[in-house]
Amino acid sequence: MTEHFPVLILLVPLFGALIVVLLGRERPDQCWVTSLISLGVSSLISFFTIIAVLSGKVQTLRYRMGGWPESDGYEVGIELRVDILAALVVFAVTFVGFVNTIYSKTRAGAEVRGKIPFFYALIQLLIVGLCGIVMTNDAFNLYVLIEITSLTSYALIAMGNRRAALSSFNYVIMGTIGASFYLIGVGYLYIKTGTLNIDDIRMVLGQNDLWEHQSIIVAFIFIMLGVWTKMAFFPLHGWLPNAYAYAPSMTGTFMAPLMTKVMVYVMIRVMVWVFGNEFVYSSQHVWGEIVIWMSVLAIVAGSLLALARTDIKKILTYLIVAEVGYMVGGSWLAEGIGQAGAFYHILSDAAMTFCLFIAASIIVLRVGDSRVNAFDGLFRKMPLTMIGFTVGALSMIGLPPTCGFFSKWYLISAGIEAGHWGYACALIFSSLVNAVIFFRIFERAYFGKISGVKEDHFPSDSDANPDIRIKEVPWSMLVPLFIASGSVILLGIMNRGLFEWIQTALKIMNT
Amino acid sequence: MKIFGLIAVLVVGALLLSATSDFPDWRDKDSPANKSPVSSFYIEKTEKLTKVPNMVTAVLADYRGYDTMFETVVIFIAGIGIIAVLRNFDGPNSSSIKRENNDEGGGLLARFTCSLILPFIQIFALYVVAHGHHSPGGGFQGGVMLGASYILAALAFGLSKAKDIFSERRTMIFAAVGIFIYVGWGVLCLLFGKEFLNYEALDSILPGDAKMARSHSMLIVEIGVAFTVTAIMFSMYSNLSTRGRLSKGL
Amino acid sequence: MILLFRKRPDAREGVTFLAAFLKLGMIFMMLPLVKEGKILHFRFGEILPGIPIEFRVDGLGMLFALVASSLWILTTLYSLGYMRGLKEHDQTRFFVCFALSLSATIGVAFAGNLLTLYIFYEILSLSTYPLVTHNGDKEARSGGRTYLSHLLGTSVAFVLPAMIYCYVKSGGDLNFTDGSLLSTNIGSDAGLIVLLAFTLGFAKSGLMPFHSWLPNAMVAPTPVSALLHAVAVVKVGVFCVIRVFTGVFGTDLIEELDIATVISYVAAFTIVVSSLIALTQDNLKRRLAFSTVGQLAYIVLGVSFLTSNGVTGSAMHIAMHAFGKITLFFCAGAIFVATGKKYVSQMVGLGRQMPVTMLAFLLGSLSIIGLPPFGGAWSKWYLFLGALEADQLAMAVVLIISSILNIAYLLPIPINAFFRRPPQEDGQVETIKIKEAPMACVVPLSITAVGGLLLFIFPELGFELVQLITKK
Amino acid sequence: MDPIIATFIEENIVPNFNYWIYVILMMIGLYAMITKNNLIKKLIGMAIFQTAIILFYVSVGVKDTANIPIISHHGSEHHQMTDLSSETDSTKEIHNTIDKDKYANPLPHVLMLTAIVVGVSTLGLALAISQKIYKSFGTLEEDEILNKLRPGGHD
Amino acid sequence: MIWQFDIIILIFLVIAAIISLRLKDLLGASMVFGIYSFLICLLWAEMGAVDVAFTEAAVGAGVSTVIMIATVFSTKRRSKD
Repeated sequence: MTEHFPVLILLVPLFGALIVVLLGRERPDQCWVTSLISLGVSSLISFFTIIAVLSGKVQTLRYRMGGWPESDGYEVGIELRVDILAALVVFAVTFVGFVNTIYSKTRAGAEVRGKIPFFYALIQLLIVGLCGIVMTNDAFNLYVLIEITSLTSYALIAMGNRRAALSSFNYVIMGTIGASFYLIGVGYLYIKTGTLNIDDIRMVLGQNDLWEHQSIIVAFIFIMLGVWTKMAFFPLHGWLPNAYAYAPSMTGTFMAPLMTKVMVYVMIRVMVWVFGNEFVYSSQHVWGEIVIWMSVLAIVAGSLLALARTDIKKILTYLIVAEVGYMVGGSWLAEGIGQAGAFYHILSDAAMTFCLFIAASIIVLRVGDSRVNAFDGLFRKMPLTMIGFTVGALSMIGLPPTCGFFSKWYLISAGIEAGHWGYACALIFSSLVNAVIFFRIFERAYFGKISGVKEDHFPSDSDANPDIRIKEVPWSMLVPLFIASGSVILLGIMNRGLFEWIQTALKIMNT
Repeated sequence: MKIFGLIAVLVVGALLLSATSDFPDWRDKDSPANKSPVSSFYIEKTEKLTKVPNMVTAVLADYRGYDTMFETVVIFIAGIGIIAVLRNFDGPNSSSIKRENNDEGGGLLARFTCSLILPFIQIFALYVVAHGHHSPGGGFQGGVMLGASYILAALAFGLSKAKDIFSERRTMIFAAVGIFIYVGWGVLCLLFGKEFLNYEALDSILPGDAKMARSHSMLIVEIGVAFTVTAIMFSMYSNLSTRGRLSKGL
Repeated sequence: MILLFRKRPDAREGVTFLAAFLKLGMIFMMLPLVKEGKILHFRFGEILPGIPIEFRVDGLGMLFALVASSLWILTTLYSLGYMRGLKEHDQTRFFVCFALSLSATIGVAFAGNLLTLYIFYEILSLSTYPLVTHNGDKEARSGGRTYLSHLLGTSVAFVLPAMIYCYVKSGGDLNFTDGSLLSTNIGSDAGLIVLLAFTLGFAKSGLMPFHSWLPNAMVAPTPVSALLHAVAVVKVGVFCVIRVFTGVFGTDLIEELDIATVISYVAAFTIVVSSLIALTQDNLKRRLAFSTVGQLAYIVLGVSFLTSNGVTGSAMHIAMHAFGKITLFFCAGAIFVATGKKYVSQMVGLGRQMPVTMLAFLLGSLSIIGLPPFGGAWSKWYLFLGALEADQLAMAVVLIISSILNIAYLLPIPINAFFRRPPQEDGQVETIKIKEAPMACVVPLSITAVGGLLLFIFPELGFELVQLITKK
Repeated sequence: MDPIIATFIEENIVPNFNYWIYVILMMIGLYAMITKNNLIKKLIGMAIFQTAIILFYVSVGVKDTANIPIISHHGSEHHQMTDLSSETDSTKEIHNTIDKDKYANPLPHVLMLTAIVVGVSTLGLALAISQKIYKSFGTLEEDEILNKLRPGGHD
Repeated sequence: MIWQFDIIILIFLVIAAIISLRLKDLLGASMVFGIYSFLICLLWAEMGAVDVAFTEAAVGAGVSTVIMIATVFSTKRRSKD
């Protein structure tokens, strides 16, 4: 049974989506239940996949679609490949999807009025696409799945208000450029190697020693450009903030933790699996330094842009841009700890972004104001939500024992090991800026009403005044928030084990 | 902006052109891509292994059937995405399609011609679907033609009449059922103990040996694709041509 | 063991007392073991490769923990009186954060490696933030902002990279050792940078570039500022600096690299300038704050001599200054509670009104100045010795000057209070009567004042503990 | 046409011509996507961009000796390129073993079928989004939309 | 497989693309885009990719043109560039 896990993870939400569409608009509750069940089951399966992969006997699950054997060393069919890294990311994706479905229970009716079945179908297909991206071992199949995720996210974003439609259109343009660049890169690889299976491409590149061919280099550059466009790496980040800020809140909480992180995973996978370290980090290519400096730029710019915003969702989206800078820089630093740290940051960043977005959307929903002064006095008005928010924020700042601290630790130490001080300083700088941002918010939330805020909106706060206008939200929103913040802490506590798994997996790959 | 775009485009083009220099020549039968074991395997083994002369169909529906499944899903996503973006169901005539009397479609001549040619188009579409094993074509092309025939009907007789045949609900059901056929067939292989989409598992329930089973399964899969594509193409048109109101066509 | 107290959520007074006494008792239980010179270890799970959360009780930590926990009890008692007296709001939150910060202090005192130290340091910063901004008005908020921005900013900006640098250089090991954690292969300049990063990064020690949080934190209610400035925060800062000097670098390495002089110059500069500033302050608490800055610089200076006497002096000064300064703050708070006066200029002739307080103030200031028969004398004596031993006469001179300055800015207050009549406003002369602060305020401050005296007479315990580290 | 020129072209131009044209088309499409002001124009550019990539892939799979990738058992009418002498025995051998040079490489075709489908899906969705934009902004010109947005900052 | 055809069609392709992007009339642009798709379909038939040609004829020249024209009709026909 174990060997079928990878495909089952994909199939369950796929069927869920179909069922949801068949259910139709008349039965929204059943749509919710269906998607909840399907995503829950698939996250359960992916959890078992982690166990199976960890439990020694199958280090790497390979699954041949259609059962086509390889013919003289080449895969003719499409192959799924799940090692511990993929298993971890897949579990993160499905789990976030599952928790987020719980969250969307009460909001769906309000935000996407008549379109609940389509919403849930798109959500589940998005999860399918992301899991497929992570697991597939076929370069072109990766493209198809990227397009699936892109189409679902265009639709999901465009379900919002008119600003959302506009930003979704920009996203269509940028996303198509990105995916097509990736496709061009794959084509250049194909024209030189004649195969599409990632391992085989690596093999052929090694055998025929094609490393220094211009077309291979161009292929690498274009794949990188495409992936960066999809992950909103700094100069190409233009589509992200508006798209995530104006989308329906559930969509934001679905995509913000997942999309960019999965794209980072794809980048690391292409760098390590397809081209290999000795090609990527080889000294006669100039790109290493350039990319790291670009990521430094991304970190600084993202932090500063976030600092300049007053809309909480905008702040968070720009922080995502900065975090992408972290991961790109980390994975380009060096083979060992840098890649592993970047990978660990994928998980931790997913957790804390998830936490922050849920908390922010809850607050925006309750207070009805998305600017920062919506937070005034919230520690008294909605303490539970603020606790969750605080955990996420502390992790964003990078204070122990949250996972943000440890990922920063690994990344900075990687930067110091590689002797790349600019990167380390950029990390420090951005965490300082995060501290400023979030403590500004805490101050408002802590001291409540200050000058310049409408009186009616915020009753004068002190514990002498018991009547609190803004109540806590229902459990279906709080539980996901606490799961998210708990996972932030949990990732922080068990970072050592995770890190060792990641490192061993990367070592296996590089040898 | 324009200047910036121009510069970016030029840089990209220069990169690509610089790479074309060490490509193998066009039409070179010994280029790595063409003499690689993969493609030669497709060319030489396909008929032996699947009894399907049209390699494209075989590769599409069998070797890379997993891709094609997701390709169908992409179409599906586009369909429901368009509905999700365009329709607003909380309008006055939310779920039911308003019938308009002035919705006459094309003129008399157009309607006459269409009533003549529509059956042939549809029959040919079905032929394309079914005969994809031996001639160009397959589920996708046939499905598009079938959908196009409905679009033609909508153009000629007015959208509302076409909607009577093919209401939105029915469109969605068709699309979902198409993917159900495809994925379900793969899952059937799973249940028979082989890998997903490994049609050889089904030789016990299909006539002929394992190879014929592959061939038959491809046909079934293509039919599934055709379902989805037909439905989605039509709903795409009917939504886009009416800004999601589904009231009056072009 | 200490973690046990952080778990305690309820912090009403009874529990606070209970916790305080338990903690003190526990530390006393550990005392004899430590006095025999052995080092206790408690390790918890590793959180980073090679780095556990580890507690390590040695002499220095012991001394610090003793001072902190014993003073905590008094502060609690005092704050009871204070809070009651002023009917502050949010007392629960106040005591919770109070207990938290103290536990964090003990955690720092017993931290076994840099990471643990860092974690508890951050916890301390965060948990004292609500205390500083307790009043919640605009002033308090700005004070809190500077407080947090200085402490968090410096610790993240300097300590974290320096720590990671050590982690990378020392091959994944951050445990405090009696020798040196870093090997000498790091160049002198790199070592200097790292050392500076540590010394400035622990901004709680209030060295000159990053001292300004301290006066600004004066907006806090007085028990808090007593806690901050006498016991917890600032002492944690200097304690961390001593740890880094002795535990991470090791005096030998610093001597080899010859990078201590910079630190000592910074410290000396801080001493003089802060004393001069203190002269100009009229708000009593701000004046005390600046004197604190100066006193802390003593400690750093003593360490930077790298001589056993210097270190002894510093370690002793932690205790001595703690007692002295907390007395002064208690007095300031008591005056505020009783009469609502904040400014030095208002305190003329206050001695008749609250003699006990003023007497305590006198004792405290004498102890700070370092005249025998007060505890301060010992520490200053040893510092002085250290300076001579390191034949840095300039530093010795600085010490003397600063002591004179101390006299200049501390003594006038009690003298005026006692020997000058208050300005006569429409014949209220007869209305001057004994009007002390509530008992709960007066008792602790008298105890601490006497404690300053006792520390002069029985300093052996402190010495023994300090010997444990300096004799190596 | 003059045979010398013909051979010259055949040797120097033809081997790369497809790739050049594909790059040119791609640049046209990309330029339109980036700089055009009208959303529909952007989409047309997008379609051209995608077809350019498809052109590249299909050009990869072409062989000068080959024909459509459908195996023929009476293969005579398919091989216009091969001269009659070789054709007879080629048809002979086709029955037992299939000469892979006689058939174009099917893999790129399959990939491009998928790519076309993806392209049309993206196009449809993008058109839907642009219709929604038109519904709420009343125009499809980017600058006008931005002007409309500027006065009322956030909605 | 005759390269002369190939070259000629390719040149026409570029011309069609440029025209369809230059036209101010969106309806005309869509028409020219249909022509473009048809040319490219010819090109693929010529390259031996019959299935791709078939699909392109059905999708590119058929459906995408139709939905594009539908959109043009339901929105604005003139464009500034």
